[in-house]
Amino acid sequence: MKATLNTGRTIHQGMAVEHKSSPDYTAAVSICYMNPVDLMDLGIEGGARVSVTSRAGRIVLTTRAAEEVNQGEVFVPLGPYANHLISADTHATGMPDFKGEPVDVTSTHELVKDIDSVMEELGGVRYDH
Amino acid sequence: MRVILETKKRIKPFLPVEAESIIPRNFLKGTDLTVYEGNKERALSELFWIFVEGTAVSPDKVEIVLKGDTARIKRVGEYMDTGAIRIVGNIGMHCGNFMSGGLIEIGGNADAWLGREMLDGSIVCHGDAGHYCASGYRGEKHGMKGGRVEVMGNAGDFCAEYLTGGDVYIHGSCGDMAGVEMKGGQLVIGGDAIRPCGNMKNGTCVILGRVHKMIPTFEKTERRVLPEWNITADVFKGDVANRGKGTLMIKIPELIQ
Amino acid sequence: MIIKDVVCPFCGCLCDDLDVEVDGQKIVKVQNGCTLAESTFTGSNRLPAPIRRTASGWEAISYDDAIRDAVDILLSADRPLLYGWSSTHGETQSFGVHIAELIGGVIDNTSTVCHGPSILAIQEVGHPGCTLGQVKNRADVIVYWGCNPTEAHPRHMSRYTTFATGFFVPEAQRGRTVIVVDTRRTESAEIADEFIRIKRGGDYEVLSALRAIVRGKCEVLPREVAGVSREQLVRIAEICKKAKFGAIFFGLGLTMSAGKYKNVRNAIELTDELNRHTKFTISPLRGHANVYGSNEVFTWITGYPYAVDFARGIAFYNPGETTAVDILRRGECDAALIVASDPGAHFPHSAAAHLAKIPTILIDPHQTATTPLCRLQIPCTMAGIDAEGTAYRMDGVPIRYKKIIESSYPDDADLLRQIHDRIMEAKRA
Amino acid sequence: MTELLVKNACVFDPLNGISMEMMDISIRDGRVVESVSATADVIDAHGCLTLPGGIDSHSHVCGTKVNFGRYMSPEDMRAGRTARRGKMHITSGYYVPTTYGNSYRYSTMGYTTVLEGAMAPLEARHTHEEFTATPHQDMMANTLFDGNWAIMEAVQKRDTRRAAAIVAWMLSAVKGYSIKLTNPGGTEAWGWGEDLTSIHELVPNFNVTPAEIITTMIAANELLHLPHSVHLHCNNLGKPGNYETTLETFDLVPDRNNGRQTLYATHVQFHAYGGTTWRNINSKAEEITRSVNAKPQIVMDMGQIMFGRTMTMTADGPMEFNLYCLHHNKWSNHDVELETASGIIPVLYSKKSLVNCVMWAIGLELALLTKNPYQCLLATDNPNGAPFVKYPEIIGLLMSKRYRDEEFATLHEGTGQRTVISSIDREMDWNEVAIMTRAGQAKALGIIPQGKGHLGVGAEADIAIYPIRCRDVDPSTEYRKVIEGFQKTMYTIKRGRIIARDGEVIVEGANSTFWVNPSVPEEISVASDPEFVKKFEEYYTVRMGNYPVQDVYLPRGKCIRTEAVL
Repeated sequence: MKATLNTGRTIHQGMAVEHKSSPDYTAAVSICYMNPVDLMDLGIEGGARVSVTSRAGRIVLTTRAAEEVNQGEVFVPLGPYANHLISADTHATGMPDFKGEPVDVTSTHELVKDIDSVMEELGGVRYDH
Repeated sequence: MRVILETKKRIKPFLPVEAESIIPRNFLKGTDLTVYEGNKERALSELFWIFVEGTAVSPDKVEIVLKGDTARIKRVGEYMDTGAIRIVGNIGMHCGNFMSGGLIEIGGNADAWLGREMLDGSIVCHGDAGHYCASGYRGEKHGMKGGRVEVMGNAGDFCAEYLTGGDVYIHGSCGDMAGVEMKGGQLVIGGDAIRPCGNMKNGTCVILGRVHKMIPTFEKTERRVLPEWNITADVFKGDVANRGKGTLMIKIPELIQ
Repeated sequence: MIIKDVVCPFCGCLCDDLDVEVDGQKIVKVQNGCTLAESTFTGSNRLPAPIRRTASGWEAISYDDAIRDAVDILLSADRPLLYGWSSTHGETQSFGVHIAELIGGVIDNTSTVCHGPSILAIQEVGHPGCTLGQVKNRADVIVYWGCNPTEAHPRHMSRYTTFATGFFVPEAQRGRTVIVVDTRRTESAEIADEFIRIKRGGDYEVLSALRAIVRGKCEVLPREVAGVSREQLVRIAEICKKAKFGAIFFGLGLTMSAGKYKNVRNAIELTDELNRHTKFTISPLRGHANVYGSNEVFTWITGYPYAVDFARGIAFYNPGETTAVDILRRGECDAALIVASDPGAHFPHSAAAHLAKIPTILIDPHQTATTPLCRLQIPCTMAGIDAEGTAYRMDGVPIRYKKIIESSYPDDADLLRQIHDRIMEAKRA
Repeated sequence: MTELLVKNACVFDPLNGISMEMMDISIRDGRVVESVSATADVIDAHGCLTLPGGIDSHSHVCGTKVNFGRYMSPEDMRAGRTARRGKMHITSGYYVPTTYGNSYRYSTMGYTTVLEGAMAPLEARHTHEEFTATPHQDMMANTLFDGNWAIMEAVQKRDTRRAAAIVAWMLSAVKGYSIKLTNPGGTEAWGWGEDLTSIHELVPNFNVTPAEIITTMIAANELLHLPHSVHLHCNNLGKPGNYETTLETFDLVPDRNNGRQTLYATHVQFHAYGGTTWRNINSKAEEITRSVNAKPQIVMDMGQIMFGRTMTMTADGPMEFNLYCLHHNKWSNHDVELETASGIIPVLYSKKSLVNCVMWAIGLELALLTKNPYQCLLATDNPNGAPFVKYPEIIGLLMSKRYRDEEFATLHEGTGQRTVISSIDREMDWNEVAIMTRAGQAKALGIIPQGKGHLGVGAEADIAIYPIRCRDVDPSTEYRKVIEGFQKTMYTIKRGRIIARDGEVIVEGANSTFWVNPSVPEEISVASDPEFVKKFEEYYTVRMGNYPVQDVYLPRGKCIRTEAVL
């Protein structure tokens, strides 16, 4: 399904933002809020996983039904998962298109990666003490 | 006199180079010039093979040719007042800033801020131009004041922002908000445009292609034949959100709301 | 022991009325704060000691070694990037600027991916604003445009606007009309008297339309603008013109959508226009607690609020060219110093990935999404918890963070002072 | 112990009656002394003009409003950029320079003490952060009370003691120096987008008039024995016909202090307009100076404008909005809850504009028509009238009729009928210039006891040596030499330390901040007054406990204690 990606702050993301290695944070920022109708179109229910692809990258997220999200849009909280999909082009303004990135959403059985694995994809090395 | 500058291989090719010293006038006194690579000052000869053909008595007789990997070389032709610069390939940001005379010809693409705050002279870019082509500087009230910028390909967003005087001709399409804050001069777009001329105060913009997302605060005044472009165009005044007296002419019938 | 009037170091509201109960080095209870404040003060996963990346993984190292490494990395760089600065205090920020000045680096702060576009707009048309108390005491019309305070600034409405009682607005809610403008029906929209739902990317057009209406040019407009009916726009314009004191607050909905700073500029010019009819102000809802402080400090030292490039010795500024995301995307920088922020989590990954390719130093109290990307992390105190210092509220009011617990961590200002001084020595030699 | 001997100085020291005397100046540990030992460092002034360090009694250089002027002006930052050099940090900006830029330029011009013209108490911490970041000038802050709710309530109750107690608490809390009233009452009215047009008009909701605020604050100021007088930016700034308001205001002022004026009226040029519209605006400098010449209790500063681009910034919010409607340039506004307002707009003063030409003439007329130079000080309300780097040109204009005529000839032809400048022959001498830039400013600010503004034994060794041989230079014809001379000192000495030489700053700074702590009897102190505390907690958005500026913000603070007699 073609959709427009919107990102932003949420209370849960904010609460967990100082606890980045905690499962709460991963849970809070790896959600893909979608309009129930769109979920139906994909033949899945909230809680099922989707693979979201943009010109910048691809990531697996857990869906959650949200009436307030427009059909044809998906909302992903600010964080490393959303940013896997955001292009770094800033139109020479310094600010990337955090709102309005075109994406393709498909249902998947793949698991949601933990943050360290996501960062390792970028060439990082996980630190676990 | 012909000065050929061919880039040498660099250890850190990703570093931007600032080369405002590359203007015809400077080469009258020789090639003992410096440029900046990142935060280090380098002799021109550290970064370029330099070939000089013939001599010149006045700067207008100096032609500079740039070859090689020039895409990250910024500010070439800044404050240039006469003579010619020919770039074979792509050129970095701020090419021809504050230019007041002479000619810059770019064979490939130009990065952002091509001809920023230009005063006179002309720039021809055979490829595409980046964002803020022929624009102004942050916080400054006036953009390009004179001269001519011609781009054979497309231009990015905010093309001719704050255009105050002179001519900008984009043969291809423009990105978002071409001619935004325009206060004078003429902008011609051969292809399509998105949300052109927002907050326009004055000047003229002609669009020969289609307009996507027309800004709602333009007042349609008439439908006129423009022999100059042999098209019939809808003529708008605006931006009325801003006491604007600008003229926006869009070829019909392809106006798309 | 209960410490009164504690300043919360989470968001730009900088609430300074918290009561925090501490037991020695532990924070037991936080009162008056929102849920975000609570989790901030009880923040876990502090990095215990400096760590360095090796071929096989990570090793713990001494602060001395860490600082020596940092100095070596910064001194040998041709285009170092110094980024972050919003989650710490002013002293740290000014040491940061002086280091950048010394080594010919580029220094940028988190407004670059937050309200940087608002700054660009202000640089074009100025900023008719005020302190938050002016709104609390006077405003009878409140507009929230492209922001969701309920989730991002939870106490904004209760302290300063909708639910706050003020000198001239004794009956909070009944005394104020609230307008919410957004592309989706957020929680904030639920409490609005008027909700304007705009088609994504249509803010600029709607703002232009409102300006035209306020100028009496309604007839020019089409029946509908970006999904909003002309009737509703006229109604909104009337409410604003009839206000005794109107206040617009806007957020990332304007700065991050297509058009970026031009959206904000249009909102500011609408405010200018409204001031010809009544009193109106506009203010960005700044995200990080002290991001505005980083703008202030950068400005009085360099003249520019963010994105300052010292490569040529003098200060050069050009967002889009000297901004962190652009420099990383182009792979320009060959070293990075990240302080008090988490680009690993908040930058597009195609940009953040470059941090893993170059020697990146991270100075931050917590293990973050940037930790895996860096070569070296030096843990420090957290301003407002185990360190005191100056922070600037979203409206420019400077408030002093309190140190509410003792810790064994060094203040990030001290770490940067040491780095600064050793670079000075090296330069003299 | 550090000692310095300045030899062969041609000294003007008006406060000690010294005028063009060749002498040596002995300095020990930062102060002027009778003599120094043979081991003292020596510098030779070669008979050049030697003055006490310059003092600016009204300049906007630090704080929220100034920094916002920088913040919104990247185009100005492109001007006057310098790289890090020796002890000098980078600088940017011409009319709103960075903190270092301001300090270095003042230093190389021989200025060593500056009063920040306007500090909003709620944002005082910011001003002090920039004071501390200022290397070389001793700083002090005018503290804004023009729209202060508690003050207006006290005024309304005719309770001068209460007003004094509030001022005392505020000044000590925010480490301020003096009382500043900017468009008194008008800044509160601006909270509703309105302004006051007369000093007898009521402030909305507060039932007091500007006249009442001014007279009460003058009384309170003298009750508290503050070193400086009330510092007033009159109502109706920049409006044609406003000279009447200014004269009315001057008539309110009693003579209450033997040591200094009772009212400091700032940038009076902006308050001396005749006419009814911009079309028929004209100079009323004669009327204004007639009043001032008859009132020793009043001191003013010129508020001179000079042609070119600059930035206007003031707490006078409504005035800036009017200016915006006129110029359509970028406009910033910043109201401060319960206290004051502010606005910022860039302007271009042009010789093509008749209004601007009239303004230019008025400033000079004020200075030249004021008999006693102690009553009209040299200032541009930096950067409002012009950046302070223009002071040398203003000195040139004051000292040379020929220079004035040459400038006048280049102005809008209408200027003659609107002004009297071309008919004034007076040429200031070196001594008068020394008064208008040092002695008078020190006296007006009340900092002579701090050793400022003179070079007598015990004075702070703040000294400016200019490359001008005043014996051989005739200012009225060789004004170019005068201007160049005043632009760069040979030496600027601060507390006995050479901080600048030939236009280069050569040391890191160690300035001080002067602030006043007036003590009032416990029974009237507001700190513990339940009503004051209750209102504070209810209507401010910061807790009263977090409001006062902590001592850490004044690492080199100098507290002046005063005793209130109530």
